[in-house]
Amino acid sequence: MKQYAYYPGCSLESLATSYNLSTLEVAQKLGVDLKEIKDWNCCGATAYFPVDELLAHTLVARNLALAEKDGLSDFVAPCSACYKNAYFTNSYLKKDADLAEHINYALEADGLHVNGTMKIRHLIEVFIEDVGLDEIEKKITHPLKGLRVAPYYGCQLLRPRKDHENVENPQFFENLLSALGAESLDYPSKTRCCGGSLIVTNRKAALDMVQILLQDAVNRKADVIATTCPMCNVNLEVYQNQVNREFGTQYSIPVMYFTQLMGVALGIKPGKLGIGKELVSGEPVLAFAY
Amino acid sequence: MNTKIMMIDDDPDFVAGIKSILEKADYSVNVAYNPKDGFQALQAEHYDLLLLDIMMGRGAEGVALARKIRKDPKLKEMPVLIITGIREQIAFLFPGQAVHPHFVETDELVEKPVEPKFLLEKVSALLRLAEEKKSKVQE
Amino acid sequence: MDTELSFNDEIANVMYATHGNPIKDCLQCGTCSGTCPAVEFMDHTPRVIIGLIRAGYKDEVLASNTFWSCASCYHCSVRCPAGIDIADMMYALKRYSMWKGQHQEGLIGPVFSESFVKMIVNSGRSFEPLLAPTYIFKNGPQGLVQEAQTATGLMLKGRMPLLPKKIKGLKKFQNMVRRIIPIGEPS
Amino acid sequence: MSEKIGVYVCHCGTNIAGTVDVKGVAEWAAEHLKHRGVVIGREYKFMCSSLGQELVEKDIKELGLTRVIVAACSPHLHEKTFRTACKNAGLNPYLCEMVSIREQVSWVHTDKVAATEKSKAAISGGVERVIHNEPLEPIQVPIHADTLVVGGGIAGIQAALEIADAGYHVCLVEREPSIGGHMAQFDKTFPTLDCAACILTPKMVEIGSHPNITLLTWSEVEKVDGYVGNFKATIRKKASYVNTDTCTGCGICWEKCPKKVVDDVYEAGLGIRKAIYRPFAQAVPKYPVMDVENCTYFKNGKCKACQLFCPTEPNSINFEQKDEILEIQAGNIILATGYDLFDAKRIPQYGYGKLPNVFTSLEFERMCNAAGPTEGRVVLRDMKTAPKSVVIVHCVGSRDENYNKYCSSICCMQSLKFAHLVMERTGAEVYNCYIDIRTPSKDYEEFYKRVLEEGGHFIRGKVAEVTDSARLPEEEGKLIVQVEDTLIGKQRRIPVDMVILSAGIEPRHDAKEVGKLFGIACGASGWYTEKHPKLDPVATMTEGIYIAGCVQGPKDIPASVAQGAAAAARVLGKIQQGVIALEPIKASINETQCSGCRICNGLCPFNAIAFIEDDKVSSINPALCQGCGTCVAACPAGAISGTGFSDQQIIAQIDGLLLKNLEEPVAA
Repeated sequence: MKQYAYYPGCSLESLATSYNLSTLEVAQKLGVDLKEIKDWNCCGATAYFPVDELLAHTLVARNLALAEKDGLSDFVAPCSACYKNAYFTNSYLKKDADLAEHINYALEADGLHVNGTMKIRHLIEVFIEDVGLDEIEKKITHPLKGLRVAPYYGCQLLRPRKDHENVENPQFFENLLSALGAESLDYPSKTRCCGGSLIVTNRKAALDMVQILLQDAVNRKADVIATTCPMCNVNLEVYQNQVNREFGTQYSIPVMYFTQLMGVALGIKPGKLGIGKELVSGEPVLAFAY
Repeated sequence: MNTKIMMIDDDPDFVAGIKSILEKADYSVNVAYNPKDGFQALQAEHYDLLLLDIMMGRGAEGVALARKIRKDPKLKEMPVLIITGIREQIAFLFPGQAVHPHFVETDELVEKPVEPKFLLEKVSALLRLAEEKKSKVQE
Repeated sequence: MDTELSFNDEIANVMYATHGNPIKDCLQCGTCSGTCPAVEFMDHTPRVIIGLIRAGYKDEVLASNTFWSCASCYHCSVRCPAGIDIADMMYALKRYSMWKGQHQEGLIGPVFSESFVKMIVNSGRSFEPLLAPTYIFKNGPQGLVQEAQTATGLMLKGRMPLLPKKIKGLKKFQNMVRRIIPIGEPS
Repeated sequence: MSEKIGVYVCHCGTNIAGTVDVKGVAEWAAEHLKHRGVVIGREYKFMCSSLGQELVEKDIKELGLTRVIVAACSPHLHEKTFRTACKNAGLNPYLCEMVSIREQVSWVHTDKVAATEKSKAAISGGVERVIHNEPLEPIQVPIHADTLVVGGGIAGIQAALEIADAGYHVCLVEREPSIGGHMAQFDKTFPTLDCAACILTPKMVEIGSHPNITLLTWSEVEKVDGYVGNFKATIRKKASYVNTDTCTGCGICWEKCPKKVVDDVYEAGLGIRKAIYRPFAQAVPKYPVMDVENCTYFKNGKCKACQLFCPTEPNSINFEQKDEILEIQAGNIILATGYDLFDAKRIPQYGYGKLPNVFTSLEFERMCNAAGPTEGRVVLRDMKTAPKSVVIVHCVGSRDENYNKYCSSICCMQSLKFAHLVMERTGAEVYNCYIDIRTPSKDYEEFYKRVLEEGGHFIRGKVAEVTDSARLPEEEGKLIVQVEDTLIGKQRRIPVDMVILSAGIEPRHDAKEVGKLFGIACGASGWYTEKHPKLDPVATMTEGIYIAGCVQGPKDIPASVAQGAAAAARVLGKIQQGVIALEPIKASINETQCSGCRICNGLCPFNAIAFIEDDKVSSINPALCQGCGTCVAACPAGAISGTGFSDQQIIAQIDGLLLKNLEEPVAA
């Protein structure tokens, strides 16, 4: 069984605990060995760069160095922002020898060294590419028949990479949902930003962006929005009532991590997947599986 | 004597001020506004002294550049004077604490703003020191 | 090398390491603005910001909320027909404005960035419950009520730990930070 | 030293003299290279002028010069000028060499002193080289009077007709079942709005019936051998399964054919054809071809409806027909293989292929065509509803680092034409979303004005995306075009019924391979490289191969026609000469040194080297060799040498450049 260096990221310890729970459950079920990186630090999300990009890269590099120390080859992040940061720091380390040298000088103070040799993966990539849809399909016990899912990719899972499989119209999430037996909707705003990084600094803008995503999902008669990132999930779910207050709307649409949907389809008990921790109940989704 | 000073600093207003002070004192001053151009200039020509800013480009790049200079066999003897506004810029990270020269292996570190007289004293002191060091090596 | 430095060059210098100066290639086509999900909340569109930079309107740019409204979604960057990484430019502008200590009154962005980074340097982790007060502080009682309701809801669901986490090797971690940002007592 | 060398240094106005001390250089050469045979060093304002040339001629006659060095621009421009001057004065032209002190010195340096020194070194190198030059005689080859034209679009048609009308035979090869190219798909042409078919079909008919033209449609060139004046092309005439000797083109076969196929080529996917088909009514030739991949008989072994109903005697349908391989001789070749349309699906945010009412420009052209799938009605994908509002998106795939960097040059005018046609036929509101409107040709700006006067809306901004995600009631059921109107600084969401993507044009997908077949190269954007972008736009670096129309770069119909005619004029000029003098700069193999390793055979870009089995050595055909030197450098045995570029010459030139020749030689 291949072992992966698992970097949960700060959100998965608080607001997104259910993402962490469901990730670990599903990984175990699918034979993916996620080994949490010891004593990892925050990767900085989007807030470091305005201060000091060198520091931002250094903080990310520390996590990479910790993972490298474990002798593992794949660095897995469930959070799109963490994933994007790791992906770019890792590639800059390879491209920019001066940067790598300076960061290693800093890491030395922590007894670490980074080479930039890790392969940076998003959790969803590991499930789709390494486990494979056929394998997942084989293990499904509770197909999500008739469940209309809006697959929400968000931004940093896809961008700013340009080499990624079709940045503007990716299909892998849809394919995964189909494998779970769900009906994946043509969700027009699937790669549109949810405003996650603005929720603290520009609440009005963020709520506006969330409202558009919710409305699109409602227009497509979605039963649930599926996400691949804790930021997106929190934004779409926790702030739904604030959106309703702001826009006079009555949205009440469940938002779930793709791992939670996978877990349900794989027959894992909802409680183990953190279902029940939502502010907008995910209960209706379960009806499709059971 | 035509002493050549290189200045690497991204703030054009600050550069203009310092440059005119130094030029009035008969130094010849060249400027680069980012570390990359600065390092290239240092390699292309000999300079007697470097005035270096810390916060440039992506962040505290002056630190990285100072370290790079100290490792370069051709440049390592060149006196480096850091002039930085880092405390103003990001000191909130460690409030009340000093910019510590321990972290930047240079000859001298002064914080912006700099008094013209103080600057000229520092510059000539560093140049003198470098001269003495050189003659010692030759002996 | 020694000539007057334009504002355009200054910004190019802040972002030189990654991309050189692609701002000069801008066609002013507006793809970035048309793509931007937060554009309604910006006082200048991203395209206009690039135009202002090129025309040397430093004060207008620094007084703008545009780059503080950028959500870093990189949609403009991947679509720009001139190959400009606009989102990255927005980061550079944030940096520039932070370092100059010059930005529009009342913005939360700069304060948030400060407290966020400070928190990480002090603990190694970010802690969402601590982030909220920054917002409340800036938005007054109404924000407090909304936030409190949400926070209580989350707390009841076990999604709001009361104590912030700290990494174990914090001391060494901070020494690492000091090698990048040379402030504070040496170890 | 027995040679008498004259050195002439050109000012080229201030082009050279602005950076190089021309007088100083000329004097230096006369003084410091005297011992190498330089007897005179002159400077002159414009060496290429008649007076400049006369200077050289006079010195050859009066001073008895045996070698000439002209230090001026690049030999690419004026080598011929000065070699002719030498010839006029009785000196073998190959004893004259040019030294480039403009392109390689004055234009690329700013330091006057250093540039002057570099000029001296360059001239010194030239002098050492020219000492070793040998008198050469050009090779004369006869020119075959036939011409091969590849591609039957408007450029190829024009070229073929010009040559055929002048009385020479042309073989026109076309890949598709009919000639006509993209122009045959259009309804109206800008800016005059005349009917494309009305002006094109007479030319097509002429091609079909011209006594001097052999038309090979449904055919492709597979191989080209030979050289200017004497090409031999191998052409595959694909089986059409129709005997054209007996077929009358009556059309009963495709009427009876039960298999319907979506026509992706001619109808841009909007219309249906049969498995046996003629692409359009005015097709030339009139005979149908069989689409084997879709034919029921070829797939299942049953049907043969076409054969059953064919009224001719004997029956014209022949299921046993095979591809034919033809070989034709030609003195010159014109490539006019056209362009591909940019695939709008590559920009997913514009929704083509996903949102039904997003159309490509070619689809819209077909829709406008009276003979097209909607008989000229502008309608939505349901094929009945007329749109009330339309956005035309400019620069789709053009002027974009992510796709093609260049301007496709036709899309602005094409979009204006669309705007006019939409308004004329539906009365709909039309919005043009553009980055810049470019109308730089006769009567084009006037057409832009006309569309403005007709009420067309213009929004300066590149469209960010097209969605069907409605936010407001008036957006329900519409396509929403998101764009910044940059002139008024407003974000706009324009709800419309129809979006037309003005897709750019691209080099043919196989342009590179085809270019290789003919020995010509593609530039960075994939278009074929012309010999000179301004002064020789239809010739290529390979003698005898010409290009016309969009193969050379994006252009509209008038420009394509002009190029077709220009290429024909160049070919006719060559034919009229009867013989052609080939440059004697050639490589040759010393058979005694050749080990027969054959490394050189595959490397030669002109297929000039063959292996002689009997002797077990390689041999170079001097008529094919272009003197590029690739084989000379590659030969591990050093058995190949190039006239004009011998090792001895090059080593001497390097010594000269390094100024090793300045010392007086020790007297023997």
